[in-house]
Amino acid sequence: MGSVTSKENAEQPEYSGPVLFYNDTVVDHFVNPRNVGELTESETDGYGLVGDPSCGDQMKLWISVRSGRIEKIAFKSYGCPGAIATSSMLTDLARGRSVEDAKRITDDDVVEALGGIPERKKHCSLLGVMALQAAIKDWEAGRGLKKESGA
Amino acid sequence: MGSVTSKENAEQPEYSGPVLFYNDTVVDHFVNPRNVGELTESETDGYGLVGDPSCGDQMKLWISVRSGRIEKIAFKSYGCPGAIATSSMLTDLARGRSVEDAKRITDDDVVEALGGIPERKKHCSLLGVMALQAAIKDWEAGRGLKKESGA
Amino acid sequence: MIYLDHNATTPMDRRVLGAMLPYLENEWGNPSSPYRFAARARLAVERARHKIAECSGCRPEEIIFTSSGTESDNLAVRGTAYALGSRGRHIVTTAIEHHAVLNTCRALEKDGFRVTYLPVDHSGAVRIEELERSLTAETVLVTVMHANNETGVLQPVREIAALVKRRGIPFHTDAVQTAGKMPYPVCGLGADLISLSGHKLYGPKGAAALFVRETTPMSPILTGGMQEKGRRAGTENVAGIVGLAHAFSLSASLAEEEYKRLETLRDRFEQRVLASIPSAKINGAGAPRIPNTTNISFDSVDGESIVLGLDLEGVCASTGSACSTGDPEPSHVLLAMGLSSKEAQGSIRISLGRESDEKGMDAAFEALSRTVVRLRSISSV
Amino acid sequence: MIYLDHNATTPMDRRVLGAMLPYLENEWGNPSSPYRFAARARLAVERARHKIAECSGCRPEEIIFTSSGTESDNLAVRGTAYALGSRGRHIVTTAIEHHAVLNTCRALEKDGFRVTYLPVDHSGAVRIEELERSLTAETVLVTVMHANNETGVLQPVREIAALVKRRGIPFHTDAVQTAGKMPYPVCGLGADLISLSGHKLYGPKGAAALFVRETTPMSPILTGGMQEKGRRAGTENVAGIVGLAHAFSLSASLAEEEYKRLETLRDRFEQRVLASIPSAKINGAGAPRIPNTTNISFDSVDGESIVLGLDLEGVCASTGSACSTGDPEPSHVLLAMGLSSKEAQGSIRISLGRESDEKGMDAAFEALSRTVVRLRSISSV
Ligand SMILES: Cc1ncc(COP(=O)(O)O)c(C=O)c1O
Ligand SMILES: Cc1ncc(COP(=O)(O)O)c(C=O)c1O
Repeated sequence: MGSVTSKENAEQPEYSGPVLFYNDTVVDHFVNPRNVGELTESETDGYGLVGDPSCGDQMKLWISVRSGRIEKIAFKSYGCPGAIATSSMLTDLARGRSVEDAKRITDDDVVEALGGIPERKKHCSLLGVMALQAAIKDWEAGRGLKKESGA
Repeated sequence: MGSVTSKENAEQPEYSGPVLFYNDTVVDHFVNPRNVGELTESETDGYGLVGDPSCGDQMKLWISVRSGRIEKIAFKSYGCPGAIATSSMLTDLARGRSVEDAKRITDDDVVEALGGIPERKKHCSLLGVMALQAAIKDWEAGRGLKKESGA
Repeated sequence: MIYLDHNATTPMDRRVLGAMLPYLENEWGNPSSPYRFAARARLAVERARHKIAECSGCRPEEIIFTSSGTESDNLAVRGTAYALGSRGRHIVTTAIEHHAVLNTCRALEKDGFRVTYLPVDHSGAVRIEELERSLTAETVLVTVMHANNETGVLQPVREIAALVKRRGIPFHTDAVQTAGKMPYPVCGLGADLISLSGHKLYGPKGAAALFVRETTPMSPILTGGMQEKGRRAGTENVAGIVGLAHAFSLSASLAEEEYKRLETLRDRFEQRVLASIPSAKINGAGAPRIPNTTNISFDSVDGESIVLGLDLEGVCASTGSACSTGDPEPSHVLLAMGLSSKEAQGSIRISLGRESDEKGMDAAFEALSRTVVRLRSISSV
Repeated sequence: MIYLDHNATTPMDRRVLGAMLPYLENEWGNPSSPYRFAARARLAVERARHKIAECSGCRPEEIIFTSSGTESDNLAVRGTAYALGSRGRHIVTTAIEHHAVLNTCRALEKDGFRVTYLPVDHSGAVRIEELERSLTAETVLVTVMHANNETGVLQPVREIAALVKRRGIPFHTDAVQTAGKMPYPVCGLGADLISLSGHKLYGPKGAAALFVRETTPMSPILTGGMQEKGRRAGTENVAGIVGLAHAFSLSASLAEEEYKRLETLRDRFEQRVLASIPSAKINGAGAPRIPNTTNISFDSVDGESIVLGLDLEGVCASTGSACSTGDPEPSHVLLAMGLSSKEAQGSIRISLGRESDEKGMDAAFEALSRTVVRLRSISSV
């Protein structure tokens, strides 16, 4: 079930070309995406919706913020394996972090955490980051703020 | 030492495409040309020289005529295997024939007698025929006639 | 492994490798060399040409060897366009051609040719009346594929050939997906130029052919030595050519039987999918299709994700044509059939072949079911 | 059989076939397909690219796989001409190029390009000053072969590269006869485009490569899928590519040793010929040559007849380039060197290779001697 790149590279380590295929980590996040699902209305402090199914991918992301920290995070994703795996990894990177920290997560961070992703799939990693930014903005712009101040 | 065409065709007789290579008969006439050499001045009743070395082939042909019949024939040839083999076969066809008969030998006769020759070599078969025609003309035009009448 | 991507490539038949080996091991002469050792290689090439002509229903002189279906398509389209460019500069093709034809037509547009890309109906077939209307006095080539590689939909090639013949316009058909699959010889279709490719019919990669009717004008696209009578220069891939011919004749001899067998397997598979996967839709089901191909759309899941899901369960399938995999664009074929971009993106192609059997198809169906259910559960749409 | 026509083609190294077999038997996936089985084929292609880049002294992205040396030459010449045609329409080449370059230039003349065919001196080499004088502001390509296939004469490619680089003109060299033969990596020569061919270096027919510097503009000549990053469409000949890379790296590792060994054998053969066959003349002896080639003229006998005579004694040699065998014209290379048509017609090429040894060369010499004597005895001139 391992991806081809890593398996083959292990057998014939002399090859050091560009990343051509999904590696084991990416495949793992595709098969077992972390934090997949939705938060309930009451749990949700910020919500982001990015992408467009007719353009190939879409992502919904929910965050629950406590004391400026992302306590819960959940996503649903429509798209290619790269989109699903980067979405999953993004949520893993963001969970438990302060909102300020989470804001600084870049697409490169996601790709690096996955151990690389094929060149032509790099744009997928933007989806998760954008969804998180949107959810944080949503939280900052009111809903979240209101709830936090009301708490 | 047999030619490829015939050997291969014997092995796999289903192939019936164009003649691609020299056949056994052609190769035999190339290796053991018949009537090669020159006639002496006194033997010679007709002489033909055709072709041009700078164009790729040349042939010299001598005939000795007795009672309107080609008694002796000899040739020398410069050129490709097709030129040598067709020259040789031409002399074989002409030897012993009446001059009138020999005049009617065509390049197709030569090719047929050889059992075929590659398409791109067909023009070679003209060389022998032309040399023979030239030698006959030479005989007719005087040298031969003179000698015959003087006999 | 359950391999269900035979439209991308096929395993090489062991007998084909057997036929090739002598030319990789001992008979390595250059077919153009002037000695008997090399003449054996020449004879092998000419025998292969004969064999292919026999299976295609044409004369050996009308077969040109190339290196791929793509090169055959390029030679057919560029070759006739260049040869006839002074007579007219209009080409008619369809919106659903393989990229080998489509991108070649686009390249010719830059050279000053006008190209009509005919639409197809919802079932994926071009309409003959529409084709007829598109023809002008300037038209120098009509190129319409025989069966589409993504949907398997057969185009009305016989009718087009008859129509175009009356007008004296050369007609090319890309038969890469039908050569060796149909129970009749491809040249019977009446086209003037026909492409086929070795690796699609259990032969080697790197060997392909183009049929060109003797009276059809065509300029070479590879110039150099006088190989292929000046129509395609370059030292011949002797072993590949021998393999191509052997593979083609084996395929042709099996075609009738395989046609029926695969149709049964494919139809049963489609019925199970339609019966148990909600909102699954067969693309091109409304038209005559080659029997080994099915193209299925699923709602709210991405085709590439389904393909990876299947791969992880040991099933090889694809999202469309292999050469555009990685292309983030949805299939031009499905879009031309009127699918939305999202529907097109949610499609996969399953293409059966000689090793396909009921057991494998059942396993593939189970894997597909599981994968679609799982992806739907995490989908945002 | 004593095979002495290695410039026409070479036997495939057994180790090369060994490297290819897995890709003919089990790893038959389409490198562009999106599952792990096919990814192994992709990886094999990319590893081959890496290996070739290493042996050539360039980066893997600069290697494009093609189907023959001829296709590499066509891609280099047509590709740059088309890409730069709007900047200028003048091409500089030589009168002694292989037909793959020569006939391609002639074809481009019909497309409105002006071509300068540089002469060569009596030794068969182009003069750098003459080349310099031929360059104009319109020149968009200079193409000069590395070693001539008929005489083995090396052209001043390094000097040309330096000269042309200063002017910013792309420079192509056809290294089909030197790749894997020279004791240095071909890219060190400084050319922007370099052709090489598998079957000339103990690899398979049907696989070849073109090096293209990343900054050199080039249009594809085969369009279709996105293989080779859009620079050469068509499903890859995976086994062929693997074989090409393996063959090239084996050749490169043997090159230094073979260079010396063949030079000794060749020189000794030439000395015997000159010493004992009256009026024999070595063509190109006045210039640096690759060590495996000798081209000899004999008076009053025809080259083709010598070649058949040799063949009948079990020796394979040729009259010139294999792809023009059957061409009744005398060699354009020898004519360009100033030989008369008759001298050119009386010439043969002997090209040595890995299996050549002293015993074989001695036997070949004896056969040659006998043949020439016999043909002279029946010659009319
Ligand atoms: C319909 C069609 N045409 C052309 C091609 C190209 O053939 P090849 O892969 O041999 O280049 C293919 C295969 O990809 C095809 O399916
Ligand atoms: C110098 C040169 N260039 C190009 C070619 C053509 O290569 P290929 O035979 O692979 O088409 C050859 C061989 O015939 C050659 O010797």
